[in-house]
Amino acid sequence: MGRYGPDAATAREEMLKVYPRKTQRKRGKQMLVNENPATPAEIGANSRTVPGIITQRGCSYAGCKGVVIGPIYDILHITHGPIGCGWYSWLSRRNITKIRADGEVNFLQYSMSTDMQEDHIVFGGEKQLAAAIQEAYDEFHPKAISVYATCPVGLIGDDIHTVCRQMKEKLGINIFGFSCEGYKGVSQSAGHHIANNGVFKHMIGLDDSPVEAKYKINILGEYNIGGDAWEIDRVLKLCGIHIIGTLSGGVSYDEICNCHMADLNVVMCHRSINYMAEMMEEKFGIPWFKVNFIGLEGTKKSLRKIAQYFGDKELIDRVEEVIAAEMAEVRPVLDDIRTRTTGKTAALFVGGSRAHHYQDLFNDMDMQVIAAGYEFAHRDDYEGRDVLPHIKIDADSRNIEELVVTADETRFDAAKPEKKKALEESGFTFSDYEGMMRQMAKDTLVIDDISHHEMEKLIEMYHPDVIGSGIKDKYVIEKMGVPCKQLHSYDYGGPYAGFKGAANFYKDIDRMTSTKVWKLARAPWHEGGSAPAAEKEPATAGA
Amino acid sequence: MGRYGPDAATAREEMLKVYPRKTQRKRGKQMLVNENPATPAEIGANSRTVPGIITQRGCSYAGCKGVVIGPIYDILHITHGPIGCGWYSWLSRRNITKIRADGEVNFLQYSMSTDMQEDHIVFGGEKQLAAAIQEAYDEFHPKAISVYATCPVGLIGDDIHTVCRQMKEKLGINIFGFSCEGYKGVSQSAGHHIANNGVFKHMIGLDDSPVEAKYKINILGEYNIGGDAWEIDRVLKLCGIHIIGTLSGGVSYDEICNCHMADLNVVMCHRSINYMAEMMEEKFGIPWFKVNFIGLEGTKKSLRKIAQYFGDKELIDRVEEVIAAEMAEVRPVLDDIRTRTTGKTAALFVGGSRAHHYQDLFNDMDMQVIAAGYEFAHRDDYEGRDVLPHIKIDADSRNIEELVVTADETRFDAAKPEKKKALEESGFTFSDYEGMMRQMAKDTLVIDDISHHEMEKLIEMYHPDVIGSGIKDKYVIEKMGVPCKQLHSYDYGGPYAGFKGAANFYKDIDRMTSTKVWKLARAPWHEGGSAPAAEKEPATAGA
Amino acid sequence: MLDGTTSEIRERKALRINPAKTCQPIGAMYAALGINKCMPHSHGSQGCCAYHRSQLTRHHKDPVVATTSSFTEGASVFGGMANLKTAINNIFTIYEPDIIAVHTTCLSEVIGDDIPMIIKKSAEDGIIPEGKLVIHTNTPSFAGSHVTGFANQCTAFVKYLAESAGETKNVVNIMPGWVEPADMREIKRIAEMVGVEYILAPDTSDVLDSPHDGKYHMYPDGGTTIAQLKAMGDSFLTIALGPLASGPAATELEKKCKVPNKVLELPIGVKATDEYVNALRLAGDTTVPSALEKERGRLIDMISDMSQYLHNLRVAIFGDPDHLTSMVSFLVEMGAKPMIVITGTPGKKWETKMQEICAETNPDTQFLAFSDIHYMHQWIKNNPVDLIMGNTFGKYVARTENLPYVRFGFPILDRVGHRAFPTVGYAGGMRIIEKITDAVFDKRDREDPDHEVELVL
Amino acid sequence: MLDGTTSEIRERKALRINPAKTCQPIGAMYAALGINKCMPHSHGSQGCCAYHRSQLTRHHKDPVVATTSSFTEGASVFGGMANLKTAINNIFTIYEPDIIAVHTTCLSEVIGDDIPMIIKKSAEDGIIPEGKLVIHTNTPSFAGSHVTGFANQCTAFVKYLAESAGETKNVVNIMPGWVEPADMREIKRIAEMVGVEYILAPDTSDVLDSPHDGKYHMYPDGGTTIAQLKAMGDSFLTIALGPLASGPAATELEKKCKVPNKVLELPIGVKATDEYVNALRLAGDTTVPSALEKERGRLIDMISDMSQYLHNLRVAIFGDPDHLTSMVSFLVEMGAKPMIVITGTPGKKWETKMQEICAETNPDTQFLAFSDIHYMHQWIKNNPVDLIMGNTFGKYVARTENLPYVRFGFPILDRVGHRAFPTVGYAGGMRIIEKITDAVFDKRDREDPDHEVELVL
Repeated sequence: MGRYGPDAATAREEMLKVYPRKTQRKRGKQMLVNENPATPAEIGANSRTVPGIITQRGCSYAGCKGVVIGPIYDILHITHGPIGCGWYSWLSRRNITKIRADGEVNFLQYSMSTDMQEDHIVFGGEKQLAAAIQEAYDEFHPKAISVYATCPVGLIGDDIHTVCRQMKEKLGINIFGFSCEGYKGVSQSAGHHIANNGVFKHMIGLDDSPVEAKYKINILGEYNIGGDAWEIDRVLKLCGIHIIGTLSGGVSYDEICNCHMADLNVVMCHRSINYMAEMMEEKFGIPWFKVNFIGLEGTKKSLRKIAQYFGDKELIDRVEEVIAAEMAEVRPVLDDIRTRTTGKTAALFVGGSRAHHYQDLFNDMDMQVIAAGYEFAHRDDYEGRDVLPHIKIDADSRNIEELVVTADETRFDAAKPEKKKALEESGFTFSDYEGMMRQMAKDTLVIDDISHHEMEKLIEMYHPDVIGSGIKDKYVIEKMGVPCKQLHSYDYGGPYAGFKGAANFYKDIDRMTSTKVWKLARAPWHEGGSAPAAEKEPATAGA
Repeated sequence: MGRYGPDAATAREEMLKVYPRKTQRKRGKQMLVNENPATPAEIGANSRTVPGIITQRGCSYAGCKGVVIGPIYDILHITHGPIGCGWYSWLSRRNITKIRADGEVNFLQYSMSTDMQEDHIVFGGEKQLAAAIQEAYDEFHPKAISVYATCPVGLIGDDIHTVCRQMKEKLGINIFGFSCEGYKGVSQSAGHHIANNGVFKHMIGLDDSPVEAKYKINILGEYNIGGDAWEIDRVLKLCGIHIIGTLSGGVSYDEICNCHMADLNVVMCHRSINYMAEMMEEKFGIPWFKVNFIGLEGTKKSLRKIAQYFGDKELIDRVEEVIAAEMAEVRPVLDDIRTRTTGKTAALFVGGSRAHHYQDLFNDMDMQVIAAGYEFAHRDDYEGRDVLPHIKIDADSRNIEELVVTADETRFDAAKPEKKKALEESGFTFSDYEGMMRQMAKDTLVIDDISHHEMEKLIEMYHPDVIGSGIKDKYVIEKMGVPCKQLHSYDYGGPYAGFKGAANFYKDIDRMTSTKVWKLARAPWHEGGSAPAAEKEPATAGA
Repeated sequence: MLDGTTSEIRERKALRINPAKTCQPIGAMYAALGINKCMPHSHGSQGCCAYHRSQLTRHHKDPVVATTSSFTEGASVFGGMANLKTAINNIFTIYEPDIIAVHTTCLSEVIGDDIPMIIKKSAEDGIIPEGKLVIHTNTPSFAGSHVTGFANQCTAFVKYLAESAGETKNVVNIMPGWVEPADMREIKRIAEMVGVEYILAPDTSDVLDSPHDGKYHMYPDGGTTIAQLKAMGDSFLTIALGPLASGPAATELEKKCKVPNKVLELPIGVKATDEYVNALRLAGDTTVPSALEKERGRLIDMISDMSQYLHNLRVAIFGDPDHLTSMVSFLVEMGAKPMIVITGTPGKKWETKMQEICAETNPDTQFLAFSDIHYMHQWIKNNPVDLIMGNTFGKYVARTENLPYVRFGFPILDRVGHRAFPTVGYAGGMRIIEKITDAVFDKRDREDPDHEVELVL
Repeated sequence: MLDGTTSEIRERKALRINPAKTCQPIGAMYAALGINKCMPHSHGSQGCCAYHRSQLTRHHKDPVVATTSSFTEGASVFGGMANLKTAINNIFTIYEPDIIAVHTTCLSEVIGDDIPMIIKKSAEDGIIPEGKLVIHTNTPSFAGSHVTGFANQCTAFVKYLAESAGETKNVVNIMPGWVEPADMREIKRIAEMVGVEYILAPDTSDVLDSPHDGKYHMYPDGGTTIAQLKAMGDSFLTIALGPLASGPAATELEKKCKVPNKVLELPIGVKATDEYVNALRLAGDTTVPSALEKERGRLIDMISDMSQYLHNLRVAIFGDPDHLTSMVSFLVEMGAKPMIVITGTPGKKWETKMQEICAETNPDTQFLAFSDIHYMHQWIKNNPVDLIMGNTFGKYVARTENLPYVRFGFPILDRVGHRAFPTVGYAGGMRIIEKITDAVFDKRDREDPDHEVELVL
């Protein structure tokens, strides 16, 4: 027995037990006991979900339109396909945003689609798509239109890119498409990659207008769920650091087109956007490093690292002042809440970086993360980027385009790699990510793409005080009397990033782990002994 | 059989049949067949309701506080008594009002009371009242406070008038009381009289500021239910006639104090306010006549009479222009609706003047009023003011103070009676009211203080297309499938006065008499024949 | 709106401003309407009866018949005997009820009319027909509140009618307290589900929410029958819901007919409903059926699903003591924060009980009996809340302060749902959660900046 | 909010903006969840299944389990047989349902997977355990809408399972259409009140509004059993509620097992509920009990009491065809004015039927199938309305135009009441009246000038 339940290896066996042999073998590779955190074992991440397994995973379209491009509020987004995909991705991911100026339109409030009918499937949908683009232009006059292919589009062979190019020429606005059919790859992750490619090809570098600011950065992989990006922006502004573009939360099309003017890219969600960081470095020379604004320690460390990157004493001092001021506010909140949360347990199964970052917040609260895993991450997100050279590209990943990027002849800034090199020599790290497993405690469970069955077993065995997961699991978990914090939508709370966000998170977890609502579940007539007639009717209890 | 049901005499007998002998005799006097409208028979109005009869009537407090004084929005009203009376008169009469200036308080939104407890009953409530006045003053600093006695106050002998006088001296604002205990008189009517006396003694004539207007009148007996007073004001304004005070709908304390500066009083609700018209004429010389702004004919006639009173050609012409313009708007509405309402029937049992005035609106719509009666009127309201000298004062009326009013030495305007005399000589009538019965058709039913039983019988026998009544009858009537228009509250509609009000009324009655909702009452399985199983279960139909 | 109300709170000892109660007789009238073929009779000036009927009608949007002694000044001086006797004669002759339930008013109380004597005299004089009944209760308007009047009328039913025939029957008396007709129906439905034979008294369901069938029934097919009222003396248990409204009648029945009783809080919210269900279960020596357990489970599920929105939701609430006790307990169960709780009805004991309910989670909650809405309003101006709950009159405060409002209690004059749907029971709990979340989210959907409007909750 | 929406209406032939429908498979999933111990299976890319589960979960706030064939590019090229077979094996082994209900997606439809063949192959290969079942339906996303998918799944139950054992039983099949679990419960309650023995299929009550009892039940104690589905072939009548959602299954059952059917509109509002009740009564050769008649009478009473406020209330409404048919009829019954009625589901016949419903009172009403919310919004900008009704997405229009909003239909993601309380039946009618009047009066209480705020309605 472990401290909070059975030891991890036993628990793993118990979870795997029910599976058919092949499934057992497959799932076995995706479920590890974190025996040696310093040297993580190899995990079978980014592999196909076994058919018939109840998974949290979505599709490539969801990753591309839903996660990466969808949040850009002033692009008019058209889903090319039957109605469902456009419908489901309508406002359902909580990318909050504010328009930049009166008169602008926030297209995230709209769902636009070609609503393909049977005859389009039979005769092709290109004309329908061209007409839809025209109608969208006539109706809204957007500055850019983005088109997303759904499953049948690829199969029937519609060439969305040609249609986009033709309409772009005709209408004189930026129009581009994404071949993010749902069957591409093994999860949303394929869609992220496709999206990164498209953003890089069709937006990055379009606007060379100079940005007047001393310290200019981009935040990559921050989607402004619950206003996280705004909290990060608030803190950075206090420090005197200017964000050009947040890719892609609460961001505008123009900001993305201009964001190659930054001095530095910092990466929040490594999984969804490391491609972009790499490509921008190759093309423009902008160095990147991983940051984490989730949790107090991560936030402090990230701020300091950015300051060190710029190296100005003034900035370094300012960052320390900001940290001190913010900590003075959040510390009493944490100190109070920690008296109730210390020793409680959590498990996290979600996304491609949150299952890692949120462990910091639980650590702040002195809670133990007993198990964690991603929904759609790759090995490097578990084991760290040093594993990258060793990852074998399988069939499902191979068909996602890898852009070949070279240095921009006129705009590559050679000073940046030089500065990077100098800093690296002084021990500063770039292009780094240590992965989740290194941070997790020894002998905790690491489970990639957790299945419904495994989740049920986990709760039965460990009954954690809280689980971070998504909407499809939430009520399963809560029926079992365990509160579930949705880490995709934050349960419509947040922000959880930065300092104020951390305080929000502590409060939410405190509420959830202190709630008495579960105690109401049992009626008094089922309480042992005191209600004599209760014994007659055990059958109704679980009815 | 009459045209719309049994002949009136038979119906009257049928209604009376069930009563015990004494009750039959009493009610018999209050129920007449209008055999000779030109010379109305004597009706037993303003007599006690027989105990045990379900009546519409309320009490003296309701007539005084609820009807006449209560609507003055900037007087702070305190009910002296147990909590109920203050509670029930809180916003329940629909006296709508607008404050005159920012910063003023509309006290009608408040219910204030001494909330008498047992020890006040035992030891007297005067100290409580004085303290309440002080607290009200401290809390709100009103310009005037009015106190209303409830039943126990009179019995235990609290001298509210002395308390008011003392507090008036102490606080330096106008404070006065009304001995309107609920048991005074036989209905609300006693309260109207008491209120008239109080308004006359404590407000009228307090402010001699000149009013800059060519034609200055007061509207007496108009309570602005549903905005009636505002519609009347709108029309008069168009004509160039200025209203100083509307007693007492939507009126301010200051306006009442100043309203003796008028050239003329016109009276809407004769019953509730004829005392005031008489007393103002005696004291200030202001002549009065009866008007009626309910119904197109009444409104036109009233406007013309006012113009004729002033006698200026310009005004007379302006009135005709206004009438023409307003009629052009309302006539098409009426013409359309009359195609559906012609020949339909109505009955009206309500108030002290509405049962009369609203007949005009039904006449406009070509509907037949088959029966009508007041809730609390006197003989003159039925038979006309010519009957006044013949009314015997009974014990219940005798105990209501009759103020002895003499001409004001300095402010009596002798020119007015002279003008009145001259006009009278040219056939113009003043101080007139012909009463309800003269206007009603021959052989219709006239029922004073109609009882629940009589109403039920009436509906059974005549099933009118609509009944005008009050909240206590409304759902009784409607359960029988007859729509009921509340003529106290207008069912929260209105205005119904003037031209636009008439159109509102037509539309409401059209809706009510055309509704298909009653047809839903019978389930299809009770429809004759078509539903074979229905016959098995007649018992459930009326369940 | 309410522009005279400032945040400066002055102590008031004499002036009631915007009361949170009315007087006793209306409660007696409401209770009497819950008896089959009963005519409530107001012994006093006819204005009382008119006011009570008007308010009950506006609340229920259904016919409310009651008679009055129509006092004039003469009766006030010489006593109301003649009026009452005339009334009794008229009522039985014209309206033919089986029973007349006379209640007093402040007027007849101050005069000191001896109603039992008048009833006796009426019987002797033969104006009470064979087999018909006249009963009475004292409901002085200057003591207690409308709830007291309800309790007094209920007690009078017991005093006059309950009998022990000697043989205890396998029947439970249920006294519902002053709740809506829809609540009474729900209280019966639950008792039927648990499988207990019961007498509910009074019972205004089907009387004050009578169906529209194209006819008028002065005495609708509803209400506790006189036979049932009599039989209550032979029941083996009384479950009295609402200590203030039902407690006295239960005590009287125990005194008179030795029927033991359980006085419970009104079954609003999880625990209070549990107690009612459990009491029924124990009484019937039966089991709680699965269908009812599932209703319960759906309520728990809804509370748990909504708990993030209910958590620490600051509520100002006013109403009647029994209602408040259970509703405040329910608010605590769901994680909300009752900030101020006001009743107009006097009651020191109630204040103490409320302190206990909130002691653990909300020790700072303000509880005041014999207070008023004006005080609550001023308090809110000094202490922010997220939601107000109370009867229709509270909507003016909500409007003034631009706060979400949930109607609850008596009277509700400006909405229709309270007629149709119960607040008691597990279903009632779900209704309350719906009402609260709707009110809070309607405001958010309207007022939040664009970027805070949520598609999902 | 929706700042790009102008009043200028341009004809659109290719671009759907803010749809009033979604695609077929979610309907099949919802229907399959109404079968006891059934695992819905989405044969396609796993994103479909994720989206459907997410939306159903957000609507019901309850666990929604379903499996997927998790297509990758390989399966899209080579066909989904291997995936489906693996899935079937895994599902029966791990999750142990009694039946798997496979529905297709646009992906597997375009590929042209032959599901019956794959099922047959699976059976032959022994991966379908003894006594367990796999059935299928085709739900191409590019035809019809989510309602079509529901209807197709229901039809598949009949095709695969209904049997005539030869002896007709005194049982009525009731097909509820796509309504809420609470509606299904109400449809059953009414059938029980009328005293008819019935099989309801599908039945999501107790499945998607499962009680919280501290445990997780993958297959809650609810849903139509396979035995019941089989027995439907021996019933003497099918009452199919909702022509679009239930009609095809009823027709199939008639074809297959000679069970005659009555296809009725969804029992929303007075007349549609009457028709349902009457059909039950005639079927059962029984009488409508007094308790149900009283419910009906209370609804009529409420309509009559509120008719002045409902009269000519101008309503814009969007949703699903069956829902709209009954709701619009109900609006007409209550005297309101449906101004524009929009569904995303294609259906010319439906448009014609709607014209007939409104012909007498509202001949100018706009009816459009295969339209969208954006069109409705633009239309409203040109034609004032007093109220909007529709699913959660309509709230953005209501906010933009500052109009009262009543949530109705699917999905409702941002409120909780639809989980607990039915819209069907007489009680449902009262709920709708309450919702409408609350919405209208909440706005008035908030926005009217002081002097127009009413204490009473």
